[in-house]
Amino acid sequence: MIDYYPAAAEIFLATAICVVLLVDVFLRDEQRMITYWLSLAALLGTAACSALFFVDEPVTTFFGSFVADAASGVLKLVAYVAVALVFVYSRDYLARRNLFKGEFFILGLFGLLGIMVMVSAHSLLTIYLGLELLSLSLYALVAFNRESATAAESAMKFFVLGAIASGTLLYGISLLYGVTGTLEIGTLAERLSGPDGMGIPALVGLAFIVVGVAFKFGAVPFHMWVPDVYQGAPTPVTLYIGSAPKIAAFALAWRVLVEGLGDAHASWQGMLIVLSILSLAIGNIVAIAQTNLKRMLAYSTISHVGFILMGFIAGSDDALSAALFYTVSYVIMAAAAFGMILLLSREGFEAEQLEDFKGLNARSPWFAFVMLMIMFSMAGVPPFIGFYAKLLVLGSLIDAGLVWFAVLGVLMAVVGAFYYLRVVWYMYFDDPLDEAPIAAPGGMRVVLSVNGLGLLVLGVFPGYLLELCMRVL
Amino acid sequence: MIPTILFYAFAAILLIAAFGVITARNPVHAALFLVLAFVQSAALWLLMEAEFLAIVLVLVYVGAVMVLLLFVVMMLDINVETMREGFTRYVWIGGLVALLVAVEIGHVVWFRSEGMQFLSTPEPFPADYSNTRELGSVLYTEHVYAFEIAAVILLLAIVAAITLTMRRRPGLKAQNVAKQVAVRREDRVRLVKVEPTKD
Amino acid sequence: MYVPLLSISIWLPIAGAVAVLLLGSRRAELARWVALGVSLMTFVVAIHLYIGFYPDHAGMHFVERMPWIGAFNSFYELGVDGISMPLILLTAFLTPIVVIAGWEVIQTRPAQYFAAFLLLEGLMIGVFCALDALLFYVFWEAMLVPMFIIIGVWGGERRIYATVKFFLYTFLGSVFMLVALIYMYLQAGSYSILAFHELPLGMNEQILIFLAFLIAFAVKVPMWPVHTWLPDAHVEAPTGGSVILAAVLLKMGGYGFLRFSLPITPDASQSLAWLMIGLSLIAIVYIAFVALVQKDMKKLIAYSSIAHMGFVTLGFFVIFATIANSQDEAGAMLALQGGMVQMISHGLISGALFLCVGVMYDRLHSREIGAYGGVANTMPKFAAFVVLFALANAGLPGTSGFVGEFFVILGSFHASFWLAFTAATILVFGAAYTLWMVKRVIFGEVGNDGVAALEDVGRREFLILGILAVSVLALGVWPDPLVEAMDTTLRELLAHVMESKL
Amino acid sequence: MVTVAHYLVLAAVLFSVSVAGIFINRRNVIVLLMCIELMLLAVNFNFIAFSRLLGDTLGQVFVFFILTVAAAEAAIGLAILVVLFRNTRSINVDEMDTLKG
Amino acid sequence: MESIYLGIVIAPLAAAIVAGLFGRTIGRAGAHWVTIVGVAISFALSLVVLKDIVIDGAAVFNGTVYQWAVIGDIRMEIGFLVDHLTALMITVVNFVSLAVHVYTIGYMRDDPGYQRFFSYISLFTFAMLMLVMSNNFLQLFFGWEAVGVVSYLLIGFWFKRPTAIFANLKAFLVNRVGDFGFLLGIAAIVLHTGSLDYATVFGRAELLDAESIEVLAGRQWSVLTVACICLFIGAMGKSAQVPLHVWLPDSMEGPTPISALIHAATMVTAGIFMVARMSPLFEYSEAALSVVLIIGATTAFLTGLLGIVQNDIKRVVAYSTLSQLGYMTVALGASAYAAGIFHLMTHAFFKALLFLAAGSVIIALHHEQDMRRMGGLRKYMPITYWTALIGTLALVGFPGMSGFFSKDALIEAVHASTTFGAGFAYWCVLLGVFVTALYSFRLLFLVFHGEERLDSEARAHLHESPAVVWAPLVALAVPSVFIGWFTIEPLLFGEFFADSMLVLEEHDVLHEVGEEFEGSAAFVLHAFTASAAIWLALAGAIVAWVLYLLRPELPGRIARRFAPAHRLLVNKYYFDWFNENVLAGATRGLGRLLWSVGDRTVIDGAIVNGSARGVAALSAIVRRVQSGYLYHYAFAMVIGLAALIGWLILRG
Repeated sequence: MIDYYPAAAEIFLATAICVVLLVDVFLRDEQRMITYWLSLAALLGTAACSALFFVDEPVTTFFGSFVADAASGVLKLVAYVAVALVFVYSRDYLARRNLFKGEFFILGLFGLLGIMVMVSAHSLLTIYLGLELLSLSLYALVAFNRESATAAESAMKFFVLGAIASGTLLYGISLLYGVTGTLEIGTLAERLSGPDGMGIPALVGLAFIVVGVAFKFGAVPFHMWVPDVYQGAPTPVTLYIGSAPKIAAFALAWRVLVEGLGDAHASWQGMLIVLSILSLAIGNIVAIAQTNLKRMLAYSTISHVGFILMGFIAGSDDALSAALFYTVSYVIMAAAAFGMILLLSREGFEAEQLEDFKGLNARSPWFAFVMLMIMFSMAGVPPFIGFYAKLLVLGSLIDAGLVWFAVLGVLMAVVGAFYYLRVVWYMYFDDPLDEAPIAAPGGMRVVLSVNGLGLLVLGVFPGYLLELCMRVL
Repeated sequence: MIPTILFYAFAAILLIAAFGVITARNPVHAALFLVLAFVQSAALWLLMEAEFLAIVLVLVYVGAVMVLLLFVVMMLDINVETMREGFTRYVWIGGLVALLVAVEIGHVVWFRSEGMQFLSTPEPFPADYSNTRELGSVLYTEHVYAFEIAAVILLLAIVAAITLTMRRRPGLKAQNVAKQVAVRREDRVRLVKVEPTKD
Repeated sequence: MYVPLLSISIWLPIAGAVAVLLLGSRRAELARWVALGVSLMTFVVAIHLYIGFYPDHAGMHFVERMPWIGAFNSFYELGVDGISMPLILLTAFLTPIVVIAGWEVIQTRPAQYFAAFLLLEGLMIGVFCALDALLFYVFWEAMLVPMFIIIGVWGGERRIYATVKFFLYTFLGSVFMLVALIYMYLQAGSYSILAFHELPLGMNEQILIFLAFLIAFAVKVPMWPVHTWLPDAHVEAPTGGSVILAAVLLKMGGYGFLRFSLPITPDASQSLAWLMIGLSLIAIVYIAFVALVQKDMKKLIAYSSIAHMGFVTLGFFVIFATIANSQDEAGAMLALQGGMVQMISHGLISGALFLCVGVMYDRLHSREIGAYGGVANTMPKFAAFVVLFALANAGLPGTSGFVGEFFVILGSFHASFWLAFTAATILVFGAAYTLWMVKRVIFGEVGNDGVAALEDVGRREFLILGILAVSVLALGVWPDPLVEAMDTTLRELLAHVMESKL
Repeated sequence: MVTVAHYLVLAAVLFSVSVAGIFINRRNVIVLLMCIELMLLAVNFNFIAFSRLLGDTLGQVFVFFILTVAAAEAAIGLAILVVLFRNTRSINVDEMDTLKG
Repeated sequence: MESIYLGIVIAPLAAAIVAGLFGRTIGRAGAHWVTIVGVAISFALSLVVLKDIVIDGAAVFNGTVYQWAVIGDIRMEIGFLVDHLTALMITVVNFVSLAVHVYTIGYMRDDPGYQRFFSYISLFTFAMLMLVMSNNFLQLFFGWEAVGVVSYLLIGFWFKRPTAIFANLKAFLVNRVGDFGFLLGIAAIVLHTGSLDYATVFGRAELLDAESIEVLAGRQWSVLTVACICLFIGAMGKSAQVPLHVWLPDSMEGPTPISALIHAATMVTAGIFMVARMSPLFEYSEAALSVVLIIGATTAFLTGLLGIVQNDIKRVVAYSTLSQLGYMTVALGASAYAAGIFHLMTHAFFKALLFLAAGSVIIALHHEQDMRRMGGLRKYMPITYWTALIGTLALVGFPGMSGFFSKDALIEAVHASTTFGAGFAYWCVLLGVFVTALYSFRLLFLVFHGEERLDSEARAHLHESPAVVWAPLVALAVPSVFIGWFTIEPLLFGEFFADSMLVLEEHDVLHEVGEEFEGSAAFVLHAFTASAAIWLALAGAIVAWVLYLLRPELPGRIARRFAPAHRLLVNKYYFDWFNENVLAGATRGLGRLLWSVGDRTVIDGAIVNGSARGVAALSAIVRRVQSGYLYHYAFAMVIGLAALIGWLILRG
């Protein structure tokens, strides 16, 4: 008999998506708020399911293709929060641009389901399917604004490159399958740890898989889609892509590389080091030349990925916790950063150029301060959460004896600090280019404020989140 | 002996078709090359006794997906004349990298697969073996979770495709069924008491 | 009754900053008074630190300890000793002065201005009393944020270049320290600074850790050749920013050497002392030459700061040679004390000098020496203050500026005659660049119509300059209370440093 | 004799051809979609060959799902293509360069 | 007694503070009253001390006022050492200071900075007293620098004059060069004896001599010698010895009262006092004594020559002061400390007198200082003339005047000295006598005798100065004439200084001179027979008479005849030229070089901004990789894939 309870959240969400879909079909345009609230309710329900059926010890079901454990519970909860933030921040923006359609939320929920599937996958097959579920919703979301040529262009690039990446991943999976005869992650790890489990074919499969993982993260040289998609997609979608899928990427790396291919750590460590260094360098250096904030944040993402990878490179349990902590804090920061762009946008005006933030302190001291916190947090300046994220991954690197790498990392962080500082200086030191008041609704302001303050509060009291990350992994 | 000849024949045609796909001047030709490649693949899969998948490939892929593809190609009405520009300039480097990848993988599976049975020929299945039954027996049990996800993916594909391509053209004349159904007598017919004219 | 004095002195100004921010610039007047009140209250608290301090007790005073980040075994641990207490006092003393100095001058977003300074004050005090390295680092870095804003928003023309340079320079410096701190955490299992002091480390480890610290602290001090951010930052910063920057921020570098470099890596400090001494001497001589030709008053004072801070580092690192040559701890103690006194004194004097430049800048909006001349004719009271502070800067006995230099020169004599000789050139050069500036700015015929129209210092300016003048003189005439407070701690430190960890 | 390795090499060659197709082709996005189909086909070859080698159905099940997903993918890819074409009246890869740098 | 000592220093300090901070409130009269009363109290108390110590033979006081700092086992304190030397010094200082205070009322009558001036000179008195009363090196240095600062402030008192503020900066910097050495000397002593206290240090002088220090590589020098020479460098700065003398003539830019007080009578003699005070150290170092002797002799002769060619009345007196300071230094070098101090005292009186007289002339002529526009003032300003004449006679060593005793005894002592360089010094001081007489009488003749070269307007207002001006002249004239008579015996050959100063047996030249001493009158008579000095002085006076009264056209002709020598003298041996163009110029040049090349080009330009620009340029290049073309993106991915696989295969 199959135990369905561990998968209650997924089942609930899948059902909820169908319900929302059905309800949405029968709604008139001016009733679209119902879809919005229903989607949030679906998220809440899913979260409740996850919380109710939270497990401390791993439980597998569906013939070993699904696993629920503490880490997956936490990752999913973060994903819910991220998606909820996306919905809340996006509503006003979409409504002002005639994009306020039920499909946005439905696709968003589909993507979330994909993330959940990946997080809880215990088989390479389910991982692949979850990945596709997520990717396909993202492709569609990027092209969601059908009037925008750049959106379509970026969607096309994203689609083609994503397809190549998943093809590569599949090729790797096929090789692993050929070597081990299994797709189930636990068994896979067992068979690979055998006497001659880790032959060259398996390693080549590993290389293919690393490419897939790197693509999902957006690590150099598999990062090319990131800037174009971040810039081209409608900002709510950028917000979506910039936040929740990072959890999926983490899950992918964790499930496949660590749980499945943990024994080959020495082999993929070298590859990840190269990817990480390249990501740090390219991300930080090219971000400096950007004038578009979304594009700048894309490169910033790439550099952050370099840091997240450090956790995997170091490889210990603590290091993985560090990577998890980094991922979670990055999701919170990214949500807030793109939220700020949405906040400042209004009809006919996308606040996505760096210059659009000029003089924000004169227009709204509070939100300038929120943005300041976000930027400094991303730069890794205490007492914001971004600092602890860096601290943890650097610590794990040093613990693993890779001090030189840690030094390289902090140097790159210094280079990166420049472009974050530039945002702050535009906001505080320059005069505003336009004086229009901020038009965002109150609810979004409150949520965004809480989001921003969270960076500070979690920075002053990082203990809880930290211990959570350490406990679940 | 015959399977060997068949393998090489099909494989040759498959590769030729694949080259055709990437080099064809006309996208319609490319699509047709792709159809050829799929058919050859189905044949090769039959050689490997994967009958169900071979059939599915022909039915679903060639029958549905490729038709969709061709349909779009036709619909978009592309200027074929300019399709080849810049091709030769980059072909050598593309070919080089592709060759590198192929050689790397080939090298690994052929020479570096110590302990693996890659260089063996599997025994043929007994005559009463049913590939379809085997698949059927696991698909809804062991792989029910994956199967459900696949279903969700298809649903997503439907929603996404509709979202992206369905347009309400303003000025298009269409029925509003809901309105038609919801119409009441009072909306359409007004009973007017007309005073009889008195001549 | 137990009162967490240190926590109060950290969080009171920070809470005050929040309050001032909430009041906003529309209620600027109230915001100013709140800022002043809070900073004065903090000063009162800091005075209690001095009163309750037992100079004979070697360990930490007013220790507070609470779990902070369990995962790191990191504690919210505070405490002061003879090294940090005077620095806290200095910080708390200067903040009200800075608040008063900005009273009328700051008209753009005054609430943010005062809030930034209060925030800075809390963070700086935090740096000085944190006993947990992680906590220390958090304060250390967080401090950059308000300073970045202060220079950038209320600064001069090239403020953006200056503030970004300031931020990146110091950020670059401190990240290396972070790596070193993490490394030691992994060795010691906790972030306790006192545990780091006892941590056994091999020579190579020590050298690397020392270099990491060196980069962080050298930038902050700043030492040649990583000093070039300072002139720019000073020139562009608003008066209050310059004051705090010179008076307190630079001291963090010196504090870091005493709290981290020397006790944690004594052997590396010893083997690299030649480097430190060399850089210090370069700072003293090279920078003196450079200061001499500056045309901008703030730049000149900034360069003078670098030279004076060279004495601090010289004093801290000459101890090894002094002990080695004389087996007598008096010389080393002189050098250490000299460095510390120099830090406090430089805080007062450079702060006062920057305030003086600020007074002139507020009137004529120029920092160029050439734009002035004969200021004494129209501003006699002000001129008296400038001359006093200039002389103090030149190390005149009877002012605080003399004490530290005197101790350090004395202390370095045992290390080498030529060392003391080179250090003592500051007597000539310091006087040359400072008094030459005074000559061109203060003395002479009225230089131009702008100078002719100058008004002498108002009551507010007189008050702050007067307070500083009194403290500069008091410290110069009777430094014993300060020296005594630091004595035991420094003696312990010296004993600790002289004990090899190998 | 035709061994499993023959199929694997065939798949590798097919994979390379499809990859080459993606970056040799500078004009037509539709051909890119076809190359992706080819790539998935190559993967399918691998799975089927291994499935045959190992004598279990897992590989074939995987292929089954890949086919499903590929169909969905093709649908969405074509939808994006249509959106792109409607916006720019072009599906030239060369002209998709407004986002760069 | 201790409260009296405190009172001596605090009275002028309090007066200075009151006059300085509340000058506007108490008014001009208030300012001069409060400061005069302050100094008067101090003077009265110092007389009490003098009587107490010298006449009553009270014990030497050596006590601490307060503890300044303790570091290690080095105690740094503020305290007083009151012995005979101190008692004499404070009396002289207070006396001259009081006279100058009174004189200032007249001299500065119309000056807007009246209160400030009184505050300064009172503060100076305080600083000078602290210096001489110190019982330790720290306080000595305090006073040392403090008098320097007040001197700085006073030279630049008329801060509108470019020359004045140039001169005060120069004075301070040159003094700082001396202080630089002084501080090193103190450092050497403190570090090697562990104490700042005179008594302790002196007690360990011999030990100090035994210790060695390596100043130049491979050369072991006695710490004592190094310390003494360093200390003497300080004295060279303060007492304006060659080559650090350049500031003193320029310091005449200050008001005349302070030229008298600071730059003649007190501050400049601090160096002399200091060396005398350190006699227990210097005595053990032959080398140091030689240095002192040679520097002093050079100063005495060379600077005296310069006085001949000066036309500014105050500058002539200033060069005279330089020369006389050289004399005192020579005495110190010859171990005749008492003679040095004796000359210091007499010089304080007559030189202050000369300055004040010059000042009297200057105010009478409305701040005209050029002697070429004076002449024949005798009949207009009789009191000034007579007092100036007394001063001049005392200066040139007219038998029986105070200067005669001190100078003659000094020359005798040098003659008797065997210290290396004594022969050279002897000839220098001897020839110096001639030079002294020449410039002194030149001044006298040019100003008070001969034809009147005044402009008519000045002559119209010409009259004798008011009583506040001439009274101090008279007050100073009295000791200038007589003090030598009474003091030479106890000071030089008696037990006046008791243990204040130490002279080793083999250096005790004064003892030798003293053996022939049979009372003041005999000393006067003896001078005519045994000493060449008095004839040389006479010759100088005659030459001056011939050149400046009899044949006034001669000097110009001589100058043309010996043009190179004249140019050398007019340009003051090119010291100023060297300092301003070579030293200061090179310093500024090096500063500009270091700044523009070192800081701005290399560190900031190449490294700091260079790396920033480098990153920006790299950024601009690397971003082109993101070409926007899908096939490039795909290509990058495939290359990455191929590289990863290749790496794995090659690795094994």
